[in-house]
Amino acid sequence: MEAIIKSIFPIAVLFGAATVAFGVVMMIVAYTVLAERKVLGWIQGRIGPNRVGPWGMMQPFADLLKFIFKEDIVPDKSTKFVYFLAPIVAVTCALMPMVVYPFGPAITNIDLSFLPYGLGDGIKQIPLTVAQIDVGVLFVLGITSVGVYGIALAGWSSNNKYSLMGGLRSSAQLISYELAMGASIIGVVILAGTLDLNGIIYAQMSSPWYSRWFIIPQFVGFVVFLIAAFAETNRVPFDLPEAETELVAGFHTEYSALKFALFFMGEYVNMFTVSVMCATLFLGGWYVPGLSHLFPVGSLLYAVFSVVGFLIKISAFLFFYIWVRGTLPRFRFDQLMNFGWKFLLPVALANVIFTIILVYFLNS
Amino acid sequence: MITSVIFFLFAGLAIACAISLVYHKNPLYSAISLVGVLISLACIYVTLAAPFIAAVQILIYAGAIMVLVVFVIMLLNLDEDKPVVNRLPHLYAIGGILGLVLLAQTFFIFYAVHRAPKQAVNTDETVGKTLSIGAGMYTEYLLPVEIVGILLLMSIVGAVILARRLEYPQLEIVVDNELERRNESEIKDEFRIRL
Amino acid sequence: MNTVFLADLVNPNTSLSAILPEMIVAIAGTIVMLYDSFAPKQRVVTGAISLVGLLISAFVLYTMWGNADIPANAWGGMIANDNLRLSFSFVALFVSAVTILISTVWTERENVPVGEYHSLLMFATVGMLFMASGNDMVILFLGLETLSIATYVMAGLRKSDLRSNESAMKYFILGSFSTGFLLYGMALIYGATGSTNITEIALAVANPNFPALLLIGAAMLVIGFGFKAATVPFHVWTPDVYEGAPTPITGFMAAGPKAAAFASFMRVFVLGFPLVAGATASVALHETWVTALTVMAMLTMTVGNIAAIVQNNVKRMLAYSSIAHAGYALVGFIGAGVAATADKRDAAIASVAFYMLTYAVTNLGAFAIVTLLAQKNDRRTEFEDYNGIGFRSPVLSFALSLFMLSLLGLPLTAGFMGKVLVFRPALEAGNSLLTILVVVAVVNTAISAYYYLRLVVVMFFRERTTEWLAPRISLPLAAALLITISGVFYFGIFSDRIIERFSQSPPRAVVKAEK
Amino acid sequence: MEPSLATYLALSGILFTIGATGVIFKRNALGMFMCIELMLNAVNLTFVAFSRYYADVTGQLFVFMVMSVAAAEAAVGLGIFIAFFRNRISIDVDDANILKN
Repeated sequence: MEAIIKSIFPIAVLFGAATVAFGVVMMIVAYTVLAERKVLGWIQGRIGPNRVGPWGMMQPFADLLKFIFKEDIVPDKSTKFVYFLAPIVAVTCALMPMVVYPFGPAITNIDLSFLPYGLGDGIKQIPLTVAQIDVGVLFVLGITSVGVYGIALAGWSSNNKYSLMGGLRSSAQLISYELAMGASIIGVVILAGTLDLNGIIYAQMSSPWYSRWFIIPQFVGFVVFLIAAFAETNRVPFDLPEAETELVAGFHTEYSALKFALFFMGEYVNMFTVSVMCATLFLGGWYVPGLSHLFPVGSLLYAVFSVVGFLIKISAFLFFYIWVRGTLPRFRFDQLMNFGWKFLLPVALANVIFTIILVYFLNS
Repeated sequence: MITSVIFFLFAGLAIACAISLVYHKNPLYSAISLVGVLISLACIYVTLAAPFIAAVQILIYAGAIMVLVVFVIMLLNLDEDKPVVNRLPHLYAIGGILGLVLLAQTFFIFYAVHRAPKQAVNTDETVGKTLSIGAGMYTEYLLPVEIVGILLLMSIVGAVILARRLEYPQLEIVVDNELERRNESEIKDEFRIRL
Repeated sequence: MNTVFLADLVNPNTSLSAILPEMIVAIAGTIVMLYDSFAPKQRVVTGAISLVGLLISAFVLYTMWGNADIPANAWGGMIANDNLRLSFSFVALFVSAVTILISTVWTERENVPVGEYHSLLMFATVGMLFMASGNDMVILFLGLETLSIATYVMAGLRKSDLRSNESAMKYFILGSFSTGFLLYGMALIYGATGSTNITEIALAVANPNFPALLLIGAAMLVIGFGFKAATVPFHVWTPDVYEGAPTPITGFMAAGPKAAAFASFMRVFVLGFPLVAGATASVALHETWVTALTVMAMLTMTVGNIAAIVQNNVKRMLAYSSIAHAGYALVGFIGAGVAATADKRDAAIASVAFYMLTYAVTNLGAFAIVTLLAQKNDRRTEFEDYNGIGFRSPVLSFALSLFMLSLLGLPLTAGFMGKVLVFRPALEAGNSLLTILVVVAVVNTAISAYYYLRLVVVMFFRERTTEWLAPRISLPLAAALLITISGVFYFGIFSDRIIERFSQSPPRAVVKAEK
Repeated sequence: MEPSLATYLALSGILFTIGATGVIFKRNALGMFMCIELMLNAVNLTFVAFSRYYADVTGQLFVFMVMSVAAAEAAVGLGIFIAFFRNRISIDVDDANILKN
């Protein structure tokens, strides 16, 4: 019995951590949707949803119920298997990066001796990350790039020319902007010397004051990343795959009910992911300057306030997304491609070269 | 224990996906199967303590190369393969023989390596981490990296030349030649749209 | 020690002088590409830049022959600097330069993207140079891929022509297929010996970790290199691809990539899998590969020659002839493998390089004329198109006859000396199997007389049925013809000068690669 | 049973076999291309397995080179397929029959 518990314990902890992370992310995402509708309402001089619950706070759950109970329509001539696969791929790929989000600093001054069978022995700290892996940045980039399949396959399998066009456009767009996005991150990686997301945060903490947050030495990289992030998440002004005026609703025209909800959810989780990345790479992640003077590093309160700081940074980005959606018009497709290849990518590459030169001179 | 579970799970998945890749006539299904193989292999690389290669496998193979393939399949809107008309039957024989030989060879390799005197498997955990790969790439493998640079530059040029549309006069000639050769007028409209 | 990234970075020996020829060609290719993007379709300028780049590179290569300053462990032992590298690099540069001259006709006649074509040709040359100079399997692989990918594109350059498309597609699929085998071979060799460096592999074959994997890996490598060098039974792609590709490119493919493939092939097998007396694994490996290649050489010659007889298309005939010539070159290769001393081995390697040079000069000359006669869209390449042109275009037909005679191996021509030199090391070995091989080769030469002379007969003794417009010989093509014709005689008569230089290795102190 | 070097090599060999056979059985050029990619992946697995066995990073660096080359090959290969398709509306290799076999 003891042996079994001992062998299962680490896996159980991992699952528990993943579940907690999932819950937190889902709640944030649900309220992002609500916030979007509210903020857009205010920008347009409306009130926004206000019927379900106080100030419309229960609206996300009402939406969810609606999605679940709606009729699920499957087009006759669709390629069934792929049609079902596409939303699953989209949402899985959106959720996967969650395991490497650096939610907060590790809690080190803990005592786990109360656990039975000596399960707490040898555990020195509780990291607030599900899995701390050596190649976190690459992992996130890789998984999000696999997410393209969800959209491309959805467009293809619907057997609808608007969906196909939407899928094609979206694949082209994602492939193009992934390059600029990757190139904009390289500057940060060079400064930090690691691909580990927590490592990047620690690198920012230990930097001299003028590069305490990498947004200062990497401002160009930050701007490029932000723009590319809009394109990667199919948000206005880069929401061509679902341009209503041209393509009905793009790749998910033929999707309804829960399958549509999965796409919808995937999109918002992706938004959350890029916000996390942005905050981690350029704004110091969970690192709040001066916090270590208030609480000892490694204590529970330090961790809690760090997490709060991190969430505030993420919320700022999420708000920025909504703000942009409310105010900017949409690009044309050729403008979008030209912008990505002829402006964004060269700028990102120039930034990489500039960073290399900077690092060389700073270290010699 | 966990390693072997992961390994055998994904090894099975990889083989199943590989067979499905060959079995399916629809190129898109083949592509999806190949993505399955690639992701399973990435997980297997993790069991081999090569996280960097695993991440790059997903990033380059699954995220770039296969997206390109899927993109082309969608762009050309390829249907299922037509039923076999003029396939040379001896190719099946060649394929079968080649498969058997390679399979025998696989067993032979397994046997040979299995029987070899056990050398302790090296468990240097730093090999395979980003740092060791980066250090290797900028010291030992500096020249190969440079050559890969030339190679990629050249392939961009090549791909652009090949995939660029034909200019108009040439295009007309191509269409006429093909129509004459095929002698099928009903495909004419389709042909012009596709071009 | 680099403190920035907390890693012990040992500075590699980045000896630029060791890869100067490659660098010059790569830079020339890049200049061509950049120039073309700002001033498109300047075929004279881009051609001239490419030629100048090749010439400078050849000059640098020439100075490297006697130069002992180049470190043996340059780039971590990845670059070799021996007679194999230098002589085959020379062949590669020669082939590219002549190809540029020949293709002027074609680029003028047709609407090809000429700047891109020249830069691709230059990058293909870089690939060939690395295939000759690489002393590590990764360099050989990358060189081969650089060459192959450039050649795939060049084969498909005439986009409006279905034959060109088809040729490119077949070449691409079969080429990548063979690359898969080649790579598997490399992986198994790496597994068996624990290294990808040829020098280290040569040290490790005496006592490999997994002897069985060494054998399988070598077999896979034979498949991979055999495809690229177009040896039977891995030759199936050759006729189709050669026929469909634009004619100057076909000439290039028959001469350049084949020579480069032989360079890598020999580097891995002759230098990487030597005979270490007394070591069981090494002896078994050596015996196996020598026997296998002997059989392959016999098959290659015979199949190539017999299939060439029944062809009615000149390009296809030359394709099969190139297969047969790969067989002859294999004889010298095997001779190098069984050579008793290092000097004899170097001489045998030099003879193969020389053979590739003579084949290149003859073959390129023949393709120059075929290009010229093919007219627009590469249409006229059948034997019938050559009927009775003999006395109407005497310069072209006499030159073509000369090249045919040289391919056949008539004394005084380059082809004769090439054959003599390449057969000699195999005869000297005193091995009965190799003697049989040489006999087969000689018989094959006799067979090949039929189809080479047939073209001559067709040109001079048949009546012309359709009207004949003698093509105009442009200046670059005249230069190419001059070079190839004089080359045929020069290599035929003064072969000892070339062979002496080719067998001369730059003095080297330590061979062991620094790891 | 812990997976050993031999197990990894066996998996790689099986994948290589499936890929190589697939190239011959497939009629569609894109399908053939995908089978070739499968072969390259099998080779990569061999390299990584040996790299682990020898604790030598060379194998993994080689894999990285193979991946880059595969990307370049994919770009050019798809360009060739598109060029062929524009002329034939098909990428069946059996339709590639202008050149006599």
